[in-house]
Amino acid sequence: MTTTEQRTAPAPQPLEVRDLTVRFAGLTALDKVSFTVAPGSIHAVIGPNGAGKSTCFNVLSGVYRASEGSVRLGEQELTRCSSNAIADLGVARTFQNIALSAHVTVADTLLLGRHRLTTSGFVATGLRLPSARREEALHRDRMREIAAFLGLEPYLAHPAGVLPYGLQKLVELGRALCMEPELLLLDEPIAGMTPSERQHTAGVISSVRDSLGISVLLVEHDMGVVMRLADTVTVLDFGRKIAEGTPAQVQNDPDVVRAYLGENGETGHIS
Amino acid sequence: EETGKGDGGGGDEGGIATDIGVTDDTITLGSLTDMTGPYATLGASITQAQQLYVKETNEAGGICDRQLKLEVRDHGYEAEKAISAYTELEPSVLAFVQFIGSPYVTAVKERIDEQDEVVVLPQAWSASLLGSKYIHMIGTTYDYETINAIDFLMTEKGIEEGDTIGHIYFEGDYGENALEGSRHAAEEAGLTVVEQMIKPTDEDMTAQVGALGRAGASAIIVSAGPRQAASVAGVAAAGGLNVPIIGNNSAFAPQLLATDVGPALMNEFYIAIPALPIGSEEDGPQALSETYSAEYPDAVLDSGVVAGYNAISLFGEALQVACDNEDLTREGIADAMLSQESVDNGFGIVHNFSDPEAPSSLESFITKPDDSVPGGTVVVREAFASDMTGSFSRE
Amino acid sequence: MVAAVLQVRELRADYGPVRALAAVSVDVPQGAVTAVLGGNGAGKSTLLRAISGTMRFHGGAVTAGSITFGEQRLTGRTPAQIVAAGVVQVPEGRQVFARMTVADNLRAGLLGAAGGRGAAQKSLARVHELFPVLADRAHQRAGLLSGGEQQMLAMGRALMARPKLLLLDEPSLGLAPMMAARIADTIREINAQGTSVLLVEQNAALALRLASTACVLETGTVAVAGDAAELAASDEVRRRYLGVADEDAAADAEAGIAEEAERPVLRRWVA
Amino acid sequence: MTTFLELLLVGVSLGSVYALIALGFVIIFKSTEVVNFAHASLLLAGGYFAVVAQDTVGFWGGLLVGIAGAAALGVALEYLVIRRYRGHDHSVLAIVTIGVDIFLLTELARRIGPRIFSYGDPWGNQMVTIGSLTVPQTRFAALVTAAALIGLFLLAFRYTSWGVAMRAAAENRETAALMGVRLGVVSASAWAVAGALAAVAALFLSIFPTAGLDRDTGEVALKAFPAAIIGGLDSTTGALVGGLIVGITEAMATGYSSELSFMGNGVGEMAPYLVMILVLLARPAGLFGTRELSRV
Amino acid sequence: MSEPMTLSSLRSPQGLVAYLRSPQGMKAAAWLGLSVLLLILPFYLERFWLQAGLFAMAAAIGAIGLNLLTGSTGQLSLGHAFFLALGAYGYCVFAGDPDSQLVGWGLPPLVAIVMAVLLAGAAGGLFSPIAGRLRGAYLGIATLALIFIGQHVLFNAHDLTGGYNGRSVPTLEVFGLSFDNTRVLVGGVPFQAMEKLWYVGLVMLALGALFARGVLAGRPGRAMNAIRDHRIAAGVMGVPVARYRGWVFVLSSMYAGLAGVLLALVFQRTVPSYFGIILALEYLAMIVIGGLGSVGGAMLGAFFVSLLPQVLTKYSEALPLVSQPGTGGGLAPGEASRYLYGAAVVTAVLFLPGGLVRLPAVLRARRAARIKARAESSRNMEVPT
Ligand SMILES: Nc1ncnc2c1ncn2[C@@H]1O[C@H](COP(=O)(O)OP(=O)(O)OP(=O)(O)O)[C@@H](O)[C@H]1O
Ligand SMILES: Nc1ncnc2c1ncn2[C@@H]1O[C@H](COP(=O)(O)OP(=O)(O)OP(=O)(O)O)[C@@H](O)[C@H]1O
Ligand SMILES: [Mg+2]
Ligand SMILES: [Mg+2]
Repeated sequence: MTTTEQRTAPAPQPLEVRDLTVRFAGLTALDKVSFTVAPGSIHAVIGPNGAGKSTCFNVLSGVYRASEGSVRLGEQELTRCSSNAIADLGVARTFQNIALSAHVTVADTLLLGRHRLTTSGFVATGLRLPSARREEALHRDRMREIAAFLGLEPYLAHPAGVLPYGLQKLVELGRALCMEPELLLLDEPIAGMTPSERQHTAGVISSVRDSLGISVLLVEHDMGVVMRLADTVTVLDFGRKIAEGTPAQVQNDPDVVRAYLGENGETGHIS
Repeated sequence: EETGKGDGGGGDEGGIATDIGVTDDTITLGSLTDMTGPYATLGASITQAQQLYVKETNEAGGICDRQLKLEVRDHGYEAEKAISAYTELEPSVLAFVQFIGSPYVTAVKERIDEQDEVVVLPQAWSASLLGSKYIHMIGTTYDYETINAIDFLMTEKGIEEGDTIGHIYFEGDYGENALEGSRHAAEEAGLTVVEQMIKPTDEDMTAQVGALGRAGASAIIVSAGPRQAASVAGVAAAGGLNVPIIGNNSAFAPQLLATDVGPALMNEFYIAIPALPIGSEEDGPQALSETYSAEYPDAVLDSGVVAGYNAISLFGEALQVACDNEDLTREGIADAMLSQESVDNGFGIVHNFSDPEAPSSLESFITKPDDSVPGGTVVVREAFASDMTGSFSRE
Repeated sequence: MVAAVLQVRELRADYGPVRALAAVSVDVPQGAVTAVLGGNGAGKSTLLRAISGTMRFHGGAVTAGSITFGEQRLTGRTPAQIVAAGVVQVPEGRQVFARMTVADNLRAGLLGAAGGRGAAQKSLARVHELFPVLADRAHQRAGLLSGGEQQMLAMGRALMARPKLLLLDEPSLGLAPMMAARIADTIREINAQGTSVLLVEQNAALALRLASTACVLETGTVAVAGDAAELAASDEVRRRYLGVADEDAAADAEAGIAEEAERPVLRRWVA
Repeated sequence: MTTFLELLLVGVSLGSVYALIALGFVIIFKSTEVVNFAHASLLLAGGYFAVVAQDTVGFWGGLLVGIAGAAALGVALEYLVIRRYRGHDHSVLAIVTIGVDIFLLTELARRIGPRIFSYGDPWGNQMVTIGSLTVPQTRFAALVTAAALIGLFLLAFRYTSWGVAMRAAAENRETAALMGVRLGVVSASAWAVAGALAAVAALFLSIFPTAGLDRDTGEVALKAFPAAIIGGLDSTTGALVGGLIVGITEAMATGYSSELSFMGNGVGEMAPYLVMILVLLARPAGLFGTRELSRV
Repeated sequence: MSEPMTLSSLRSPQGLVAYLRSPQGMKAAAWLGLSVLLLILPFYLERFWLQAGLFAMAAAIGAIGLNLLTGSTGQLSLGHAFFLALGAYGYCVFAGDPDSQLVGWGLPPLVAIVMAVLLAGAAGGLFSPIAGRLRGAYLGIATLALIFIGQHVLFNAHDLTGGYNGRSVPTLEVFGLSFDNTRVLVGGVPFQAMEKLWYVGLVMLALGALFARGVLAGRPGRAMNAIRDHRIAAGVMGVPVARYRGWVFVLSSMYAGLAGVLLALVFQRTVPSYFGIILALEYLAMIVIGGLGSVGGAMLGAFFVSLLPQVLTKYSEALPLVSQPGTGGGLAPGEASRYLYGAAVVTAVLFLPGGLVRLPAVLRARRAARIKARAESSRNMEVPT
């Protein structure tokens, strides 16, 4: 059934990053970085701490402005868009440092993801117009589907903020999925999880890609998972791209080993 | 009345008609004061003086065989509380012998005229409150008072046609009403007025006095609070601007004489007031200051004491008249007030309440600070109404 | 075996109605590294909060049991007193002082420490040598550092105080493999210099390699405890926390597939 | 021209007092991120203690008593109220200080009653004449004091561990505690300092050219809000600059009120707030405040 | 979903009983009782209490608005009183008698109300660009500027506002029936302004509260909370942050405007000094005491803050050490009530984090905990420390 889904699915567009440069006072976080995320592929960005991975995500999602270079999703140039405009194009992301509210329930957190897909505004909701009620009901159902898919159903009524770290990561993923994204940006989605949780989450990510046929851009320090999930890997170091290729290729690339993996390869992660 | 709700009022036995706030043995009077807000000092003095009057009267057997009772509400000069307090007391009192805060009196003015028809004696001397047959101000209003003050400056302080005088005044109807007076007088006498509006929170008058000095003012009128007046006097003296300064009745407090600016105040500072000062030798003030000090040993003797006592005792006169007419209804009291065309209750002024459009008197005393007498002021010019008041009319 | 420098006995900790720890007993032998493993929500962070006396900041409290450090009883002490006693924690999720500069963050690390300027200088030099980036960024606002950089800062900040006992809550979280390895070396090194360490780590492989003793928390109780090597050997722990039940990636993938088979597949959203 | 200079001088002399009050706000905000609405009552309390004490111990003694008393009050306030708050929301604490302010002001007003106290201060009502310009000597004392204190705290915040502890505690109480910061001591000390500063401000507020200390003296504290904001809520330097700007604006608006009459009467009161808005439009965190930068 | 069940069950008496026993049944009953009570109050209460109640209702409307802004969207505002003033004076100007010496457009009162509310909203919209740039305390004190500028205008724009003594408020007239002081006998009780306005207040408050609840429970509410808790994330989730902040500012100002109109109608005269900083701070106190971010909280807080002083001044003579003003000795009632008010604010905030709305929940939790603790201490001997 996955396959049929894919056939009916409109082919998502490629994401093209060209000579992307970001400068902050006195330092260049990204330096002429270029790469392309093929439609429906899982593309990993790895690199040492401070290499510029999150900065790259922040540009893609409109949080930072690029100093130079261009980012196109299909025909659409993203570097000039505000972050909500980018979201409307179907770009969803999770955050490296969890960005959840302590007071808001998991259910409402997930529903926030539906914002771009819904329309009812102050007047409609305030007057409880039928249109608003219908919309709400419809999207709540979908939200539950996604929660069930991630195994978050039991927690829907809990405040997201006090859940254990690993679950919070899942909630973030769920919120991103609720945006029905075309491109999914995941910044260290499995950090702070136990191996079994890692496997579970990794499984979720690949299954999402398969069943929805969307593109995924993934930042992760767990090489095991990167190896297992990624079709292509781009390696950054000090804001420059130092390598690109299949997981196998980059894993044995001497530069990558020197800059990132380390000789004694004590990654300690699943592998 | 056919209502399930609370409502004062007694039968009419002994042939005396009564409605609200009067029973067979008590007459309840309302008093809306400020003891926690900006006018707390004034409010305290007025209220205490009126309580004193009530005590004296009741000891002397009351009025119309009835004991007086004062219902006091402190609204802290806050609109919501003031209006509520009025609404609370109105159904159960015969009249209001104190109502501080002219904005709030104005706020209920319509209700008073059209509906409640209750006599109110506001402790504010702004002309904006004139024009109601129920609202009576005791003594002259700020505009006339200011005209009198300027008259004094010209007759006794050598201010002449062509001179410039400064006028530092509070925003609000006190200051603005006084300003109308000074503008009129200036026009009459060919003076130029330099205006400086301030707020009650401004306490350092350096800038204002400086401005007046530069404008070449040869006298300063202060229609503000005691602190501002004191600062003006102090700065002027220290800055070598030796011009006469005269304030309205609210611009002085005896407590100031003890402060650093005391000397400056006793030098060239004058106050125009609508009744004899409490420190005067006359019987009225004399007696009052003695009984008051006896009743409230550690309270200050200021103009508020006279104002409060003056008001309630004048009301007492009206009450007596109403009693003689055997009509203690609100209507009866209102008529009794209006019927008083010349009453002198021993505070140096003859009041005429017959004209709702005019204050009960146009006269002012001019006084001068003097720390040797109780209340801290002595009369330097007896009660008078300037000729310029005659030509004065509000738009 | 050496006397335990930290003894946790029958510890119970609640967040209002939520019971996070029930009768937990853990020992940290003098000069040893003790690892605490456990899934999400097992109570690891709570254990560290209880030791550092910061439960109340989370609306929680230690409701029974005792914690003794050397001779002193820590239960009921203020966090400051506990730090003064030489027990310093690197909290979960970095918690750097975002608005203060990196340099001031490090100075903050000295606040609870004894010793004069000289000692401070030495600590600073050592931290800078461990994490050069902290020297380069001395005057950058800590909040602007990358996730990993912040993790390094948190670690360095704790080291400034030259603690007797170091509590680490997932120090390798979000660190690149090389940096994780460096943290591991650091832990070894300071441990060699006589600092005892209580290490909470999702990266169980790393943790067990470092630790001499270890225990596994499960929903607020100690499931297994003992010698690290033995635990590392036990199948239970290997499967649950090392994720190395099946060494070869193929089987791993199979496992993944297997999972996905029984996981509900997310259908495409058609509005 | 002399008019302008004179107004400038008057403004500076007013502003130096505002600066002192603003500094109190800044200290509290820097160390607890609380906007302290109770500053007015701290100020009045400090003045009251001083004037009451000075009959027996003289001016300087009285001033010391006032400073100590207000500091103690600040500590008590911190211990009895601020410390009891379990939540994290600073605006909520601000509300608490409103309640405290109402309570304290009522008590002080009741104690002071109708009285107007004067400090027997050594400056009296002398004026200082510079060329054609004269300003009260007291204001020079104020300016010097303000500058000195502000310099002092600037150094304290930057170079002492007390300063680091305060900033740490302000930003994240739990983590600060984990660093060994004694939260209670830190915030208590901040409130003590704020109280002491308020007492000093009270002195300059109620000596010549103002009439003296009475129940309303505290109200001026409001004018320190725009001052603190213009300078930047967490900047001691800002307090000085902001205070002076507010003072000068006010003096100018008053002095040139005839020229400004098209804006209506009493512009002096409002002008500082206009300036504040303009400043904030250009610099959302005030002139010297630290900008809030956040990343994800 | 329980509706049809209940409807059918209500036909049989025991079914009715069962329904009333059920939680939602009790709730419904409680609501019913409350509404009936509110509707009959004017027949029994003195004018003083009706007026106090109306002040409270107006406050509640304003507080709901402020809570949308500060509680739910995290934009601190000390300038709420300014927008109240706009509503109040706006109504006076729009409905005012054209041939009085003050400016008046003589519009029908209902239209005037709508326009006044819109006016306040528009002003909020104008200020929102400034608000958009500022955060936290800076925004708070920037809005404080609105108060002072507003006061300045109110005092000076004499033709519009009547200056210091304010201007009188045109009476509300809807479909021929006029809400002024002319007595109308309803069931033997004379209805005057307060009695009539009571129902106007109820309607306004009910509508305002329901609308706000809808907004908060729905899509805009979620977006607002997201902006409060994590601005950047909100943007990334597709929320147009700046626009939303602007709209919320407008909405909250419109609530303030409506509250202002109601206040004006109750006062029957608008005075500028009322719309000062004290009022602004009171509104902040309301939402904090009642509970940030919830409609119920705003209302509870408003009732608490605006009724407390009234009750205290009316009954404070009953308190120990309180004496009639001027009779010497003891506290003046006004003082007593201010002490209590200050203390109440502090204690309410300190000991009820989350506000009055959370009170029932807190109590329930306490009880549960106590029971749990007892159960345990009986099970294992060691007593919780
Ligand atoms: N807003 C900013 N201002 C200044 N410097 C910044 C800012 N954002 C990021 N940086 C710097 O840019 C560099 C790249 O940061 P980034 O967060 O992209 O690293 P990263 O690759 O995500 O590292 P990690 O794997 O640790 O998350 C870091 O050195 C960081 O300090
Ligand atoms: N502030 C809090 N309020 C209520 N419950 C909490 C709070 N913090 C933690 N908990 C609960 O206490 C239990 C233990 O949480 P804790 O954070 O200690 O787990 P953990 O082992 O650190 O998990 P992780 O590995 O994800 O960090 C969890 O069930 C969690 O939901
Ligand atoms: Mg990153
Ligand atoms: Mg944890």
